Amino acid sequence: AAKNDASDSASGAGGTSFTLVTPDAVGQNEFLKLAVTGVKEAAKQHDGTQKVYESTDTASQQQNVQAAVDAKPDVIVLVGFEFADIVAQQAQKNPKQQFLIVDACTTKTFENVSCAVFREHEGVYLAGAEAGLLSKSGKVGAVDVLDTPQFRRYSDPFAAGAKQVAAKTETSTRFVGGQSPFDDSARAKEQANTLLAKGYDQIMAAAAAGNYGVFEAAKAKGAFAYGVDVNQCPSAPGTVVDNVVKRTDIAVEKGIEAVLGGTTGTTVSYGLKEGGISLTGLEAGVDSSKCVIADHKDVLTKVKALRDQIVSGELKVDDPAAS
Amino acid sequence: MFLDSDLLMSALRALTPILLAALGGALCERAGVFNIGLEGMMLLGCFTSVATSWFTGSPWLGVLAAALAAAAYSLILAVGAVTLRGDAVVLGIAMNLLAVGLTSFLLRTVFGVQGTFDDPSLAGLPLVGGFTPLAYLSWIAVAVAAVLLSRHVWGLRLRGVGEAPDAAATLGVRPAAYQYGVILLSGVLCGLAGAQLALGNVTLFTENMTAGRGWIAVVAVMLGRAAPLGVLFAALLFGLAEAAGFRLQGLGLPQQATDAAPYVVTLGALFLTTARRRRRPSGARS
Amino acid sequence: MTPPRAEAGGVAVELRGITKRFPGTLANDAVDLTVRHGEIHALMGENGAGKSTLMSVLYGMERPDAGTVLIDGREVRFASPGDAMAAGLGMVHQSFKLFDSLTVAENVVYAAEPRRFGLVDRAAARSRVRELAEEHGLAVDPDARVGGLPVGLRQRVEILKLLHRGARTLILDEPTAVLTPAEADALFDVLKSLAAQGRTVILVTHKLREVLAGSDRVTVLRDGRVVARLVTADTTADEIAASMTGRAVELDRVHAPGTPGAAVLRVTGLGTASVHDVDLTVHAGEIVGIAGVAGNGQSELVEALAGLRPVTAGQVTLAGENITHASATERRARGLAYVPEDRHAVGTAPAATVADNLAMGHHRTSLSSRGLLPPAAVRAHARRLVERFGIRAASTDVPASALSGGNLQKLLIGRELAHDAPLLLVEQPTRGVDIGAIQNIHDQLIAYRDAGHAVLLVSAELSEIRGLADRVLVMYEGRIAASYTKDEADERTLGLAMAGAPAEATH
Amino acid sequence: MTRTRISGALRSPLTFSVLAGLLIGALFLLGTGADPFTAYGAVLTGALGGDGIGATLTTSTSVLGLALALAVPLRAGLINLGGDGQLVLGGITAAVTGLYSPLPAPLTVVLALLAGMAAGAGYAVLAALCENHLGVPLLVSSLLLSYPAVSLASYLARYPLKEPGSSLPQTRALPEGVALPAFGDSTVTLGLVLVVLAAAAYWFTDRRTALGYEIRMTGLNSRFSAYAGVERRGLTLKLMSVSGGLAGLVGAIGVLSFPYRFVDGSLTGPGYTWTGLTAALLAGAAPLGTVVAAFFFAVLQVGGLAMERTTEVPRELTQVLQAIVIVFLAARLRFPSRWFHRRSRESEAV
Ligand SMILES: Nc1ncnc2c1ncn2[C@@H]1O[C@H](COP(=O)(O)OP(=O)(O)OP(=O)(O)O)[C@@H](O)[C@H]1O
Ligand SMILES: Nc1ncnc2c1ncn2[C@@H]1O[C@H](COP(=O)(O)OP(=O)(O)OP(=O)(O)O)[C@@H](O)[C@H]1O
Ligand SMILES: [Mg+2]
Ligand SMILES: [Mg+2]
Repeated sequence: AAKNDASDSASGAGGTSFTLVTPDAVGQNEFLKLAVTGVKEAAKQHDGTQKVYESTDTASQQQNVQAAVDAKPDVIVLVGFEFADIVAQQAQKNPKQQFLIVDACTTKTFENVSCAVFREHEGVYLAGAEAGLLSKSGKVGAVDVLDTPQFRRYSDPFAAGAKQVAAKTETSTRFVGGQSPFDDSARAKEQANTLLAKGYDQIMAAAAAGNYGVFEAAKAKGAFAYGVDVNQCPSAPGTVVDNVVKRTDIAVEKGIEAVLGGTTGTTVSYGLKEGGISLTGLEAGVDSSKCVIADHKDVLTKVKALRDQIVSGELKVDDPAAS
Repeated sequence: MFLDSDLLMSALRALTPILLAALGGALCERAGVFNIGLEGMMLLGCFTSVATSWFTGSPWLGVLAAALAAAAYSLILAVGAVTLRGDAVVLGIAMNLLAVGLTSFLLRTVFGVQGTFDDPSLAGLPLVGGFTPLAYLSWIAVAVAAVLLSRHVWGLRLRGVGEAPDAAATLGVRPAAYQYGVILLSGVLCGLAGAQLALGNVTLFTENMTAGRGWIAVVAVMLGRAAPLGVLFAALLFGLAEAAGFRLQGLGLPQQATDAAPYVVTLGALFLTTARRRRRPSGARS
Repeated sequence: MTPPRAEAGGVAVELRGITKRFPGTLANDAVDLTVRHGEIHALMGENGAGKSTLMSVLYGMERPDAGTVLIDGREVRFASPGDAMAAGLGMVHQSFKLFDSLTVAENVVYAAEPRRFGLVDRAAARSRVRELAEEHGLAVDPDARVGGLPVGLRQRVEILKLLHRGARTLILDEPTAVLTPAEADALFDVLKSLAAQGRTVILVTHKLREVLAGSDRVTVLRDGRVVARLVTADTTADEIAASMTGRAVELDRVHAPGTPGAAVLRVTGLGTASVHDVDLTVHAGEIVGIAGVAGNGQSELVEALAGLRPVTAGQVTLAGENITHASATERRARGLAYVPEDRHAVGTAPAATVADNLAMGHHRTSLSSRGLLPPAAVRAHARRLVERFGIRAASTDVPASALSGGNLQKLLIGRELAHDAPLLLVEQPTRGVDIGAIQNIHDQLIAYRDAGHAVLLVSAELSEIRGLADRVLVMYEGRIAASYTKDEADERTLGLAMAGAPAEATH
Repeated sequence: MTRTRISGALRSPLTFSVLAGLLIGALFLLGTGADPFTAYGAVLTGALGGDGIGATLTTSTSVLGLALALAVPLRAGLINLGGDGQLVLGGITAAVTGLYSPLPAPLTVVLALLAGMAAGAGYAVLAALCENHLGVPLLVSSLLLSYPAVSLASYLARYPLKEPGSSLPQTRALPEGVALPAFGDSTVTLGLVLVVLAAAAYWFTDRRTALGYEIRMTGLNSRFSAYAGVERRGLTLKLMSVSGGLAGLVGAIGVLSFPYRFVDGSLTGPGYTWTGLTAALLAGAAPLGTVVAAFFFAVLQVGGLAMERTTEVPRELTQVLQAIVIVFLAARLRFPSRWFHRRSRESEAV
């Protein structure tokens, strides 16, 4: 549904306005929920109004962006790599309209398109290191939605991180696939089960709605899982070790701020260093997070050291989506 | 290492919801009603079971509610196709469409969330020997349905109704009553299938979580020639192919290939089973 | 519940003032009918006279708009056939109401099953069938699938069904339409023995011969009204026919023989499913009749000739050209027209309009040019044929399902004759059609022959074969068992040959 | 005759169903505290207003294209459930052609359209062959074949044809100029004209040609048309190739329109195949009815999204509305059914 913030729109009649277009229904998608939080926060800070247009498929993405352009807000925020082509087209047609893309960028640079991208692989690498340290069987795996470069960012660095701390670790990745890969938690659970059956005891879950299925599978076998985007530990306390947190809200807020401040056409990359990517375990409040990692301070110490190496540039994590 | 007990367990888990739905479809088929609304009824069962289990704390009430809700939903097909003589295929497709919209709508209004409803305190079905009681029920249902159809008075009359409703009517059997009966029964079975999926296979509700399983059930009905045992084997074949596909992914086969595997295997099985019929001279005018 | 068995001669069934209206038709108009215990009562009338409707009312399938039904003197109101059965009525419908995939025993006991613990007691069902079959001379294998049985046996199953339910009054709607004379005679033997046991039989039929030979009394309907009540022993075929049609009818007309010309169809050594080594020739200006008990390969032979069934052996030539493996379309293009046996399932599309039904087969030839089929041409063609063949239809735009059986048959035959094809294959042209329509159809076929066309006629109706055919072939077990000239082909000879025992020498 | 049928169809069951659907939808809206008039107004202005008509026509291109694709065999009683596979193969083939054709851009566009149609047609024919020669019912063979095709296209887009560096499973963009011309600034392309031409051709064939007559008669009674010499297997092949060709055309149009590449899942995501099939089923595959139903569904889809943007009402409502209209229509609409031999026989043997 369109989320008009009535109180804000009343006060900010002549104020700034922002429109957020999502590639999928927001629903329980933590990543998109954070983007909504970000744009709302920005509206509050700039005494403006905001709208959220939710899409479900390429056709509705195009229609929503068109509708946003027609409404001429100050900034149109788009989250997701799905929008790269559409924004390139619209930015050219509407040079006065400011766009902010989060999580992707157009191939060509435009004066009116700003980008914010994440280096998820850095966080996933750290989660992999935790897994490598915690694994009893020496086998860590991942369940991704689909075999795409974007999702491989959640599996390949996981394996690399584990191998970094325990060189002999065996790694493996499964993809949910099927007719409805983003929603099919039963399938995600079966995929996790095939890993668990082989003795894998640490599983990175990047299966969208299927994550819950992965957690269930891990819980039933007494194994451990890793969540994404936000703290997913409360959905399976004792099973979820840690989460690769992606601060979309920060990227949206800061991006809008920059555009309004006149800095446009730039690309900002968020990683461990910028605080755009992190682990729940590395943040304040870890003790009340219900995450397993809270009980493994020794592991966290080693992971923090790794993080510092990455932040300082001493250690470089390969990005599967960059090849 | 490939054909181990885990593979079988995995196949049997994938099998249960499909089998329950397909049994319902098979009974309808035997009564001359082509039911392709299995997917929608199953999805409604998923939602109802989760909602009921959440609010009552009892997965069993969830199962019961799912069966009742899906049966009530199946009345659309019964009234539309049997009483009003509408087209069953169109109605079935509409029911599938309606269920997706309706459950998403209810998810928003009842739980105030979109996409997925999941909570650690949502009570799922217990496991007995690795399977939910519904899984055992589905196997019993196959046996019961087989006996009912082949030996029971009800089954004989049902088969007659499916083959020649006017002939049954002249003998005082009301085809509509039997057709209503099996459609409602298929609703109950699909409701159970949905409960199994949402409270057994996993413990949560996701929009469109049936993800095509109802269609596979329709295919299983055809492949199994609407006979309970045939349907069992068809669903098992599909479950095995899917579970094996998961394994093959582990061996490095691309995900797209393993996605396609169960359908290709099913099609192959159809070729083989129809090959026998093809060789028989055609029954000419009938 | 069971009413006391009334003494013979008492009234078993009485209908008083039955009126039944369908939209646009008064199917039954204050019909009175009295049927006594132990009699065989014939109900006659032309197509659409209201016979089936009256029986539907009696059997609880239709509610009358007015009138009452009395069984054994008591007024009854049947809401369904189930009620009628409970009152001791049983009906064999014109199109059999059987379950092809079930066995004979299952069909017989359906909805009145012997049970053990809720399960069907198959052994009891089987022995019940044997018992009944024995008692009434209706031998049939209880374990056979009904779908594989010839019509004669299927009819036995229908009768067994009624007897199993203890029916005391049996209604049969055109039971002999698909039977050979021998089978029909056997049926009448059964009916007579049933009547002798005190059961009552109501027989709906068009066939005068049977009525005269087998019934006790006759009621004749015309346009929904009773026009005659006759005692069989005191009446004649001419009298019945006249009251049915409302005019004098010339029965058993003898047609002048044809004058055969060149061979049009030549078949040598033909084989196809259940047909073996058939040789036959049909000449221009000649009607060749094929007689045989249903299920002896006649249908398969004709289908193979029409191109609807692959030929596995032998050769077929049409006007000198080899068409053994030609498609149905090619055959039609070379001059073949075909009237199939089943007018509802094969010969027409009942849901399509009369005009569309009449266009079939002409749509690629006379009605279209370069693939275009102008709707105006289709309609004009339909109007021409409706006129020429006297098809009674409200308009050419009504669905064919709205036509009566006789008119649908006229539509079918008219459409095929209009091809003016050198060869016409025609199966059961007058099945279920009334006397008036029969004469019309027979005249059309003779005229077609006399115009120099070749006709291959398959019919279960021996009088039809004998009346029309210039030569008669008899098929038995997929082979041509005998061949006769018009003069040699008397009923007895043909009957023997059809039973597999050709009497005199053949050629 | 045509005219009376259209007006008849428009008058009774359709109007009734739409009104009933709107009424039930209004109850839903009231239940969630929304004003039905505002919501329905938003659907209409969103779909048919100046801002929305472009999107509606673009959506109509796909919905109508697939509705026609599925109506053509349906007219003869054949159900093609493999629209997704044929659509996607058409799209990926057009993408390959567009990427690798050495011809000048305009010719490449034509070639890509033809190649897309050929791919869709070829794949649909495969399903027809399964029915004709292997005895697998078309309904099942087309459905089952669809999945591997989607997987294959997905594989091609992700590996051999993938755009380097992209996070999306998509092929490289087609070369400059390899695109269907659009009308002005809008997203409506020449594809709409192609699809409308196809609809006109279908109408003409159905009403005015011997082939169309044969197709209709086969749909009403296949044994009747077979008896009169219509060769069923040949007809199945012909109709399925046209059907698959049209689905492939829609796929090719999709790829040759913005964003000028094959994006995995984007052709099947919006569910055009189901919408199209439903439109065709509702209209009994009659040409004009199919066009009207397809446009109606496109309006609902686009308008529903607009309604969600401008009001608080969730878009699922239009989905529910659509389904309710179909349920009502289906319950009152008889359709020549051939997919179950037993059923058709029983209804023919009146
Ligand atoms: N269900 C119906 N709806 C409308 N008209 C009907 C219906 N059934 C029969 N009729 C009409 O009622 C009249 C009487 O039909 P009926 O079936 O009783 O004739 P019949 O004597 O059995 O004819 P036939 O010898 O062809 O079997 C006919 O004009 C027929 O068209
Ligand atoms: N719904 C109907 N509307 C109009 N006429 C009908 C209807 N149902 C049946 N009839 C007509 O009633 C008459 C009697 O029907 P019946 O079942 O006896 O078939 P019939 O004419 O004997 O044909 P056949 O011998 O080929 O079965 C037929 O002329 C049939 O066309
Ligand atoms: Mg009759
Ligand atoms: Mg009759």
